Amino acid sequence: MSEPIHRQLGMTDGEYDAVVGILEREPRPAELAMYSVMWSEHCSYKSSRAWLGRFPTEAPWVVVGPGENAGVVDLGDGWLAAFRIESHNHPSFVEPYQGAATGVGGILRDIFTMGARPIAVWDPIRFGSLDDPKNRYLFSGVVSGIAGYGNAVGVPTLGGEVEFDDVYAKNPLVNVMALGLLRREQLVLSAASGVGNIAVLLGAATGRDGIGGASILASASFDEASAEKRPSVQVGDPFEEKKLIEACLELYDRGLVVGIQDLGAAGISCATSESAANGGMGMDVDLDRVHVREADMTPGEILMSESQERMLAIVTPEDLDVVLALAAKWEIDASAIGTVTAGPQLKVMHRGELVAELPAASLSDDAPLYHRPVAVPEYIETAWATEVELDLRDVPNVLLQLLDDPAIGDASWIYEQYDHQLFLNTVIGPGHDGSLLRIKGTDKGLAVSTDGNGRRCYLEPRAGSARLVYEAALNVAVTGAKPLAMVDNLNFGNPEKPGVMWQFTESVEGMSEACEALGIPVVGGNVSFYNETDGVDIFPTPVVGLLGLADPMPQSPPRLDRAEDGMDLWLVGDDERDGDLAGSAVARVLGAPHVGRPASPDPAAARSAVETALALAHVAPVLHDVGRGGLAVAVAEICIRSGVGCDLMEREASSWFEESPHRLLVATAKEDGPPAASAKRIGTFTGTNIDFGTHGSVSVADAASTWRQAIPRRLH
Amino acid sequence: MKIQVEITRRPGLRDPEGATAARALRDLGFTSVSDVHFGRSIVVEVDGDDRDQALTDVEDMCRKLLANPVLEDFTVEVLD
Amino acid sequence: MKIQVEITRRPGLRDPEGATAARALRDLGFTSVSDVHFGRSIVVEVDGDDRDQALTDVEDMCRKLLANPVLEDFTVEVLD
Amino acid sequence: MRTAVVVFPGTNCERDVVYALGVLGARADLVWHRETDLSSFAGVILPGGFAHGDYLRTGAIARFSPVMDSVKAMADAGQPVLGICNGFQVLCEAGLLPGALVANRDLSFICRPVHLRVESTDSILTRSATVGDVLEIPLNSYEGNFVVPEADREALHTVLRYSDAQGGVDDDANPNGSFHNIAGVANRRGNVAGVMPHPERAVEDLLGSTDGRILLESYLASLAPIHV
Ligand SMILES: Nc1ncnc2c1ncn2[C@@H]1O[C@H](COP(=O)(O)OP(=O)(O)O)[C@@H](O)[C@H]1O
Ligand SMILES: [Mg+2]
Repeated sequence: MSEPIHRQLGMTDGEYDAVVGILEREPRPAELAMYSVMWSEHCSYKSSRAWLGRFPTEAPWVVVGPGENAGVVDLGDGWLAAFRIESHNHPSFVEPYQGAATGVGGILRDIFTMGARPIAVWDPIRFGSLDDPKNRYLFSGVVSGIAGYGNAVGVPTLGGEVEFDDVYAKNPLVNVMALGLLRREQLVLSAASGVGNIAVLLGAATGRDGIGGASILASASFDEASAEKRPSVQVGDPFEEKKLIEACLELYDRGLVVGIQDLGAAGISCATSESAANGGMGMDVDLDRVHVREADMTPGEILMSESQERMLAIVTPEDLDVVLALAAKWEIDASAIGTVTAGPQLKVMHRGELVAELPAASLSDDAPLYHRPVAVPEYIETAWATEVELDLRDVPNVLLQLLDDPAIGDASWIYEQYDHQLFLNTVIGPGHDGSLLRIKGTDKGLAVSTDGNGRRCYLEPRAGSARLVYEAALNVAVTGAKPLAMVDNLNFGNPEKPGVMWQFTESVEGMSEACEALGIPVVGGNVSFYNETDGVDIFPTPVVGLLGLADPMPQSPPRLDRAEDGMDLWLVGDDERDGDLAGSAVARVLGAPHVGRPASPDPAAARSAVETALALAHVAPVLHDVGRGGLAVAVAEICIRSGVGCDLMEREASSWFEESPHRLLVATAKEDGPPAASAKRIGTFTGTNIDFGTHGSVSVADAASTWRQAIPRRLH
Repeated sequence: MKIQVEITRRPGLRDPEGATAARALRDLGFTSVSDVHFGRSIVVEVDGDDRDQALTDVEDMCRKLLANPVLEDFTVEVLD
Repeated sequence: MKIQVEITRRPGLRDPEGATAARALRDLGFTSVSDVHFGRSIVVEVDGDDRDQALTDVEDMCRKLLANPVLEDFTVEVLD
Repeated sequence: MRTAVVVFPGTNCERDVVYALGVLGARADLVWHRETDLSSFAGVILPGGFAHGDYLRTGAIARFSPVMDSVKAMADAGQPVLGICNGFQVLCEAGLLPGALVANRDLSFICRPVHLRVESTDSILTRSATVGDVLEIPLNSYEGNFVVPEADREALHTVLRYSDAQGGVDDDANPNGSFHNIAGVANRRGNVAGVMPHPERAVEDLLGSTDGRILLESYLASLAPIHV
């Protein structure tokens, strides 16, 4: 009764027939394994590829767009930045520490593969409610995994995001973004070229780690049976990665590599076929040369192993000895495992036997492409027809409930576990809007913000996704950085469901429109489908990672802790909108039904908010975008961080919590007057209370202790 | 009563710490070292004198907290 | 040959892992737990079959590298 | 008068130390751990990071690196030897400083600024400071919890302790459980010192604090032969 092997490997009958068509024969076992993983959703993007072309990807400053290991943009004066975002959702559910740790390791390899030194990481993460011990275990495990790997490998983690919602309980989202810096002449690409050049495998020994992991973990839905897949957990070794980073950077410095590729999903089979195909070449690979951890591995296991911390460098035969000596100096293993051929075949030998011979390019270029059916899901009609009803009259009390929310409360329990200062670049670290790094030896600064909001995107994927781009843009703009380029991580449910595909296509459309409105190219991304458990899909959760350039960087960039007694508080941006409670934090925290239709953002207002922020970042002591929890939370964040109260002007209770987009809070000295023509004064910093006039008041001390305890009190 | 718990990494999983220690030992001149495996050993002191109960309890502690079932195997025994 | 090394923290020196585990176990309902001590157990594989030589070597490895004399005590034994 | 900044595999703060010394106008060179000759250097710094992955025990493998014989020779000759964070751990493992550093009391990594009170100025780390000075310096470690056996306690030369902003030293001001709130120690002679927080992370206003300068300046001032 056993299923045919291709189906056990997650391949459809049609995909199998396509393989037979390419090879003009039945595939050998190792070949079938290679196609099954390379044609998995995770590696081939077969359900999403048709839509990703919608993203705007061009701008004069884009050096490398989507398709390579990381996007690369020009910062001027010979400096380039490489960045990328990845998900490690399913592995983190199976083993939170190692899942998150290997996620960090993987994204860093994408960066130094490009020739860049990785200089920072961000970690947007999502879990089920902290009321459940299992979720607490996953959350603290993921945070220690990111800390354990990131700190030891020596790359600081400068920020991220965290959300809690039971839709993520059995399917946490662990996304990691990394940024690297390089000089223009250091840029390297993956393409193998030059017949006779040698493929050198660098780094950790190949073991039986995560074999088939990519296809099994990333492409199949989770159910109780997933427990059986546990032995395929991969263990990360940050020490090996640190040595690998230094060795590779020295190889580039000395001009010793022709091309280089990291080993990720599908290990050696993916790295060899991709580098050969990208160079329009072929490759002969000898598996007996691979340094392995266990003696009796089968050729399929060696080819498919996902052991971490490995790279495949293409070098000339003349340089081979120097390359091996350099690897020895850094105390990493290296073996010459292949030779570049004119192609187009990838030929793999093991103990004198041919175990695979296939057109290198067919693994990627001939991968299936699906135009999956798209349909508006049923929940949308009811959700859109229903208004959000909330009693928000007790403003101080509602504010305290928001500050006690672990997604809004102080995140320092997370980020104090991360080294966020290494390299001495961190001008604004975690705990503010965007992070800001200086580039030493220049006047420039780089800013990054990561943003996601699954609840809003569920109710309105197009508007919700567009808003992420606008929010991220404002978060970097308040540091003085102009939005430059974006990466995205599209975390969605099962694409075989038309409703999920609708969420997906709407989301891509929304992000694309917003990127066009702000002139932001998308230079890379990642799609994670099949985030469902027992048939229930997660919220559509796109996460954007935006890079901005401050040139020059403000001398003294705005911070949340610089408000002082006597300063005025101003609001910039449209304050009279409706429909901004749908999908809001206050609706979630007060337990309202998850309904309503979030209003669409306004591209013109978004542009003007970004421009205002950019100008004010050079003069205002405090500049803060209004995000989760609306105005009340944004004001409280300033008061808590600055240790000063605020006398606020009268306004309608609900308007303290609505999450209308494109708004900024600015603090200025009294004598400075309005910071912008459209600014409206809404209060004055003074005393020890956040005073909402007739709505009541709350002391800064109470607000602060509630906010500080939001995460810790749930863990201990 | 003292119960000794021995926790070892599941076979086949990578042990970077062991590999690093093996390399260091060979560098120090212990060239006969072929491999090193790292484990943890934990002594749990419990009140009471029902040995079987204590063993069952400690096994339960291992499953719930002390060992990571995804990565590790464990054994327990009563120390005299 | 496999040699088992057991490394324990010297009495009187703080053991934060053990203290935290004891607290966590009691929180989990294992109220009979009075104390927990964390140690390390290391298996060293060495070539050759002179047991005495192997034991002497591994003791030497412990003194030099595997254990910290300021903090730790160790025992070694040959595994079958 | 150059400083050697030792790089073990896994060290990661080496460039930061060189940069910070540069901000103070001093020159430092990176030295790979397999070097054996430090005779051209007036002092040596073992920077922070994760030498050998911190596997086995933090600092344990690093102390056998070829460079360590020269480090010991410099220590014996009275030249300044400074260990920061992981470097402090290595000096303890090497027996150049007493005690050891174990996991933080709460078993989590701590990255945040802490206050330190200067306890003694008889060291290369504190000679330019004044007893009672309170400095704000970033801490960044998992194994920063200083322990010392009974027998070594009497002879301990404490130079810095964790305190509150006013210089009060108590349990609340102890971030990691260190014995006696100890954040930095020196040998008797004062020429070998170890400090857990990172002075090199506090030399520029742009990054939040310049309180680390006085510690690095003390080190630099010690580069001339010291007289005890
Ligand atoms: N998982 C995390 N890792 C590191 N820092 C985090 C994490 N979650 C939140 N933070 C930090 O806490 C601060 C507040 O986060 P958030 O409320 O998401 O900011 P915003 O609403 O401005 O986007 C940010 O500076 C962020 O970097
Ligand atoms: Mg913000």
